Amino acid sequence: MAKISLGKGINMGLRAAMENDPKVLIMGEDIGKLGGVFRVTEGLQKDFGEDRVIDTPLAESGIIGTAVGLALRGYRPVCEIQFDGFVFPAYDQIINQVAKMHYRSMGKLKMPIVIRIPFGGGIGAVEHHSESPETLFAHVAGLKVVACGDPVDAYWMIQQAIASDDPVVFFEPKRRYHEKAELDESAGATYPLYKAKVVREGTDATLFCYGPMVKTCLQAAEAALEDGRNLEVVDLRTIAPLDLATIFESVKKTRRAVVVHEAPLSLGTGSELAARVTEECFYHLEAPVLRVAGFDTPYPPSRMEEEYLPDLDRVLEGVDRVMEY
Amino acid sequence: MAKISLGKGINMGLRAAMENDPKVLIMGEDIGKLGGVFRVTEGLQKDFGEDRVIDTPLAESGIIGTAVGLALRGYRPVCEIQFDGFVFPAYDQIINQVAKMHYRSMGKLKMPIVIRIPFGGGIGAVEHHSESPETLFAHVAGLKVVACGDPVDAYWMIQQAIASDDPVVFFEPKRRYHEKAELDESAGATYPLYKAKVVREGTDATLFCYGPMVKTCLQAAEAALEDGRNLEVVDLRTIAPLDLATIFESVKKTRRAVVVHEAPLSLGTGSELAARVTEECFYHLEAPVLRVAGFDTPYPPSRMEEEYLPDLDRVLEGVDRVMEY
Amino acid sequence: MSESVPGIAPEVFAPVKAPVSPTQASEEVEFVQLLTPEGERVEHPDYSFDLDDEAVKGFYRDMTLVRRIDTEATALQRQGELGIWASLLGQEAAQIGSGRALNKKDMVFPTYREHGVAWCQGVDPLNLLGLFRGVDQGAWDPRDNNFHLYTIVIGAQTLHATGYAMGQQRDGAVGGDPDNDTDGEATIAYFGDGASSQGDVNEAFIYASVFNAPVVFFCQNNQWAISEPIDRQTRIPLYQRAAGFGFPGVRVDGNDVLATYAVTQQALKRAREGSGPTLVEAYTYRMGAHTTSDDPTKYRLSEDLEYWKLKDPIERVKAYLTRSAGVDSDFFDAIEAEADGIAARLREGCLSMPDPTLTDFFDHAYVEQTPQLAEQKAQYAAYAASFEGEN
Amino acid sequence: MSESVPGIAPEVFAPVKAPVSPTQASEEVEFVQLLTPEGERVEHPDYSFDLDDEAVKGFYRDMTLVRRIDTEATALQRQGELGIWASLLGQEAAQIGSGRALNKKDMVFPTYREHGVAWCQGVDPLNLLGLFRGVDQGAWDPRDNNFHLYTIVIGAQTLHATGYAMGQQRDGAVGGDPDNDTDGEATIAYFGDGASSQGDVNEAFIYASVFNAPVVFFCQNNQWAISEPIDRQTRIPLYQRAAGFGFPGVRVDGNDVLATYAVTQQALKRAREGSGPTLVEAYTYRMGAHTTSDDPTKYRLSEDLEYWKLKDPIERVKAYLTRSAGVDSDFFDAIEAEADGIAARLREGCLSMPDPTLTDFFDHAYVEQTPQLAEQKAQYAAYAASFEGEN
Ligand SMILES: Cc1ncc(C[n+]2csc(CCOP(=O)(O)OP(=O)(O)O)c2C)c(N)n1
Ligand SMILES: Cc1ncc(C[n+]2csc(CCOP(=O)(O)OP(=O)(O)O)c2C)c(N)n1
Ligand SMILES: [Mg+2]
Ligand SMILES: [Mg+2]
Repeated sequence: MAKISLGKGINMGLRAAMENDPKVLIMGEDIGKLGGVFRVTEGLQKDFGEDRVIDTPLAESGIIGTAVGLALRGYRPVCEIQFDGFVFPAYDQIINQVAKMHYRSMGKLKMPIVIRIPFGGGIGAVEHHSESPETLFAHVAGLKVVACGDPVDAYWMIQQAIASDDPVVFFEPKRRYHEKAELDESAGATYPLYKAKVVREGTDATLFCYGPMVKTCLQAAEAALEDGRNLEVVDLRTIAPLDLATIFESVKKTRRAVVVHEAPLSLGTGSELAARVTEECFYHLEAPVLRVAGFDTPYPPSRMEEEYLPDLDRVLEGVDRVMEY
Repeated sequence: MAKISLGKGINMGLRAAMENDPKVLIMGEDIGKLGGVFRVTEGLQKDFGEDRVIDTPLAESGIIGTAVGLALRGYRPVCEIQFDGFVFPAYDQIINQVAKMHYRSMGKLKMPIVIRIPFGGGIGAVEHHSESPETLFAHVAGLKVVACGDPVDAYWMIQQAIASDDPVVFFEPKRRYHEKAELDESAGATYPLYKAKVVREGTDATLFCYGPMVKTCLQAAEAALEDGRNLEVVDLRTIAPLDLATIFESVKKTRRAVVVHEAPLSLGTGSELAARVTEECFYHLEAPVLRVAGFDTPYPPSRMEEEYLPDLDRVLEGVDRVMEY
Repeated sequence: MSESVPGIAPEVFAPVKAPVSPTQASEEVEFVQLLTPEGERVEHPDYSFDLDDEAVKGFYRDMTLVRRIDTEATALQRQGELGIWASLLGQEAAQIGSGRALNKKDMVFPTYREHGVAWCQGVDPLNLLGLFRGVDQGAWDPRDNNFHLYTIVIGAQTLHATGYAMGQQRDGAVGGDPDNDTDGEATIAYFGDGASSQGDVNEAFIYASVFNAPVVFFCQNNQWAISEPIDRQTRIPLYQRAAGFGFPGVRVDGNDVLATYAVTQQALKRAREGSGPTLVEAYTYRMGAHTTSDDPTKYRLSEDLEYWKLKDPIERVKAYLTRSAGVDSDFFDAIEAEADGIAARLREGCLSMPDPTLTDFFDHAYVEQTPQLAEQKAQYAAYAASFEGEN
Repeated sequence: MSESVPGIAPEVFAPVKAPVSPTQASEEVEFVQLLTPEGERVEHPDYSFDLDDEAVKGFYRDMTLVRRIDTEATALQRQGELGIWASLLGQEAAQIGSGRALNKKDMVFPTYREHGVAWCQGVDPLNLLGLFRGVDQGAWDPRDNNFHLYTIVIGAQTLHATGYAMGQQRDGAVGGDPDNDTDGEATIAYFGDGASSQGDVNEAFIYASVFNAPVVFFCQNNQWAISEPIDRQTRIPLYQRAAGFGFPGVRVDGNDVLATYAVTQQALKRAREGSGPTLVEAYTYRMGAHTTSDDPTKYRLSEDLEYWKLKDPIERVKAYLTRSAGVDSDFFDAIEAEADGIAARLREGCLSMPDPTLTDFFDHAYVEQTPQLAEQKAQYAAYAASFEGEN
């Protein structure tokens, strides 16, 4: 069993998918010789050639728009968007074409497209490089939206996303690309793609999180032990659809919930989760579902990002509030 | 006092704004001789000339991108997007440029741009012509998002939006363009833009709505009287920011709330409103905030839109659920 | 197609000028014409029409039938049976000429107006009505006829076409195999003059050029994008746009079915052989309203229409067939009768289209239904059922 | 600028070929050059350099100082003082030549690499560091120096520039007033070769052309978009793109400050006079990495770099000044000393930049703060205060 980084997990997952299915293509800016700005596609063009690992012109609408055509021709394109802030030129193609094709064709046409987006902050980057735009996809019917939080999930989830016949927006927590974990490739993908995972069992309250915040929440849960609090941590993994069964089960057990994400508070994942949980678990809740999230401003210059991003302290402060409500 | 339609209200509001401030420009597709596909800009090019009422090339990113430049030059562009589904080619310019300019310049640059979007369904149109994309703007820090629900608001709100130094996404309920009401132009804009309005006082539950659903909810409230229910109806008017003060006040009074919108349920305006209300009014609520919304599918072909859209019956069914919870 | 500078469009067309309406300001530009408005055959140095009069008769039939289909659909809209209709009136030659140049394996990406191309591809005209009636968003299976769904978002389909063509390349389907008498495959993207301003269309030009994709960009310049005249989109002839992207552009008389056929055929051949994209600008005129919702009297003068009536794409073929090919009235009468039959069938089919059921549509959003949506469907079905028997 | 066909770019450049790196496949294309890599003045039929040697000395000083600023910033990044830096190394002539052609009232829309143009506009170099250090997103007021904030989203600023130019038109600021000796105003948009593929840039071409906006599109073709060579963006020379949109395009030796000045000046003049847009392609080379985060050894060969070193934009001016203008070492020494001073000031200023406070930034999201955000600010301030004195 090898210890691999999250970035390497994606890389190996892409490789496996390409080996298993000659229809899998990857496309994006700088993904060839350079191996992508995060080196996630390193070595793939060398091994699979320029026709399957396509360095595209610098035009994101073109990436997704041609991917639609390739998908209609029977290919399974995996599109890399270089940074979260640069997906918007492609937004029309994603919202109006990719998301709607299956519906408007009444099921005749499939869009097995994966849109990989390194997302979130914490890497000291300049503007547009630290966004968390998941709501802008999760609200859109026809898309599925997932985020991986650790290297093992990264490896399996990317393969499952590629195998999915629905279009998947695949968020990768860029500041966790170098986090490492043991991967047992022979294990097979036993955990379903569209299912949340209890990554830490607890009794007093549940922290819901995904992507980069999984590590933060696990750390917060450890720290909370000092205050005598035993927190459950649920890695949502799938943002659209939310895995409500797992979510409700946890809340019914702990009766208190805090949702944690980097994305701005208003209309973030936490708002839908809070609304659903309240509807379903109204009489189980000891306190309203609270949210620890990015503020409702644009992402700040990086010298302030540590303050902007939910960290262990802010998560614990949220826990305090939900416990003392 | 004249009776005017909602469309005419916008038209007169635009005219008034252009008369009051020579820096106000309007731009968009077919807004000149044709007066826009909904005739909302009728007569304006004739009176203000082609330099102030600009028929643009058929390119929405270009409309908003050049509006940014015009705003930087001191103009106040009002951009018409022909239909809700066609705003997405301009999404990058809206999200990354319009929304962020004030923040990234640390307050030095203003973007007094209004983006007018006829939104919602119910007019029997083909695909992409009946969308309710308000979440996709309301989640974005830096934008303000409002919707008018009646002709009088239309007239005043468009002028207030143009006068606002923040960028405003201005949603117009296209299926209400022909609704009429008395307008007293001499009254002045007494009601603030970013404030919700109790359009019907009630005691048993509150219906929160905006745009096209205001009329529907008022009708539902009338009908509910038959069941002995006295519903309050709040026209949100501002979706971002939500006017929480008015919202909380109403919920604390009625203790039950239903949010109604055409936009898909998940991550719709209702989810944020529900999350906020639950956080603030937890001990006041007799039932969770319920939502009556569009379904989480793309908008259907128009022969099914009556079933897809929340109507009087679906609103009343939501009221039943919230009362009987 | 002869090229003076590699990758730059030829400027060597016959000296036939594209017509300019009395009220239009733009300059006259040459275009490829093989049949004059009066129905006379003319020759062109670079393009020739290599089919016989039987084929011309076929084109006549095609154009007449699609015009009748179009007229019937407009009537159905007037009577409230369709919500809206986008008429192809005046663009029959552009669509039939290009549509008939397609091979069986070529793929088409249309806008919402390509009823004539749909006809060429064998799409049942009745299927075209669903979108406009509001019962579906295109009921045909694009794979059955190599004719994609109508795309309404202006220009988006040009990228789809380019991607599809890149798929043809990757499948090894480009470049003929002379031993097996195969031609290779190509893709054709239809779009309008207005669409040429969209970023997507220009990105499609770039992708197609950079990847040398086998795609023909077929622009029907019908002079209008709703109310906006062509000078809102460009200040030079549109076909010249291609040169700046490194592939040839050519303007053809879009009301001349022979020329449109010849020019499109050559462009498709180039694509199938692996020589990359071509932009064809079919210079034509939108004789009707933009759609049945539009009122063109607000923005254009009737004298333009009168002027363009003289260039009618069907009349000139009829004149040619009558005068030069000895075709007699039996032929024309038979086609009229055929058109009557098709129109009647269309009307009947439209009126008897079953109304769709929203419950079914819950299953179309995803291949793998989500639990939430399954629940919404169930709740909605129960809710809808509660009204049953009510009236 | 002479034009053979109205609206079509002239093809009448002097027969000087743009250099092609040993490993590049693209064909040689002519460009405008007035000073050879060896420092010899040459003439061009359409463009002439009308300033004296004092001006050339000024250009030399500008280029040397901005190169030093750039080197210092790179060093600051290496030492962890900046998060990232985008070097202009190799592009000094393109930026100074074009920047010095600007009039006081002209407006600039830069990318993230236009440090040389910022210098020409009088932006304090220290202010350029904030974005890269992560303390702000551009601290200068664009109105003070007619130099907009750096734009990172590729191509977006070309539309802003076009809109701004449309504003200049509407203000009546276009078209000189000879009586008052005014020149009119123009706008210049900088962008890269990679950016040319974005829909936005092509839409900007369309808007500028259709509205005849006084904007110069200044493309620094430095041959690379991060790791992607120019052939990923176009298969013909980029300047030819303009012709398809109906305005002139010209390729200039971007390592020749005199030619860049002359060509940009003429393009700006055209714009100011009301003759509309021009595309200037400054053919140059990105001598450094894309940014300090990049590793170009992964995708390009060192021999390319060696080849381009011989075309250095500063060396050739030095050679000219020394050999042909009789400038002696005192001049060069003085500039070195000046550069030392600027670099020292930059370093010191960078190290002493105050760290920003998040609390302040809550107020920047809106002109009129929202109640929610005011509350978030207050809560955050209280929360932050609770940690004070903790360590
Ligand atoms: C992105 C987008 N913007 C606006 C519209 C609304 N719209 C529909 S058709 C049309 C004009 C299209 O003109 P053109 O491309 O010339 O095609 P034509 O209708 O003339 O065939 C417009 C503006 C749209 N469908 N998509
Ligand atoms: C819309 C968008 N997509 C991707 C990026 C990431 N990116 C930053 S610079 C760059 C390459 C730009 O190349 P070019 O336009 O040639 O400018 P240069 O950096 O060479 O000056 C890329 C892909 C971006 N900033 N914006
Ligand atoms: Mg048209
Ligand atoms: Mg470059």
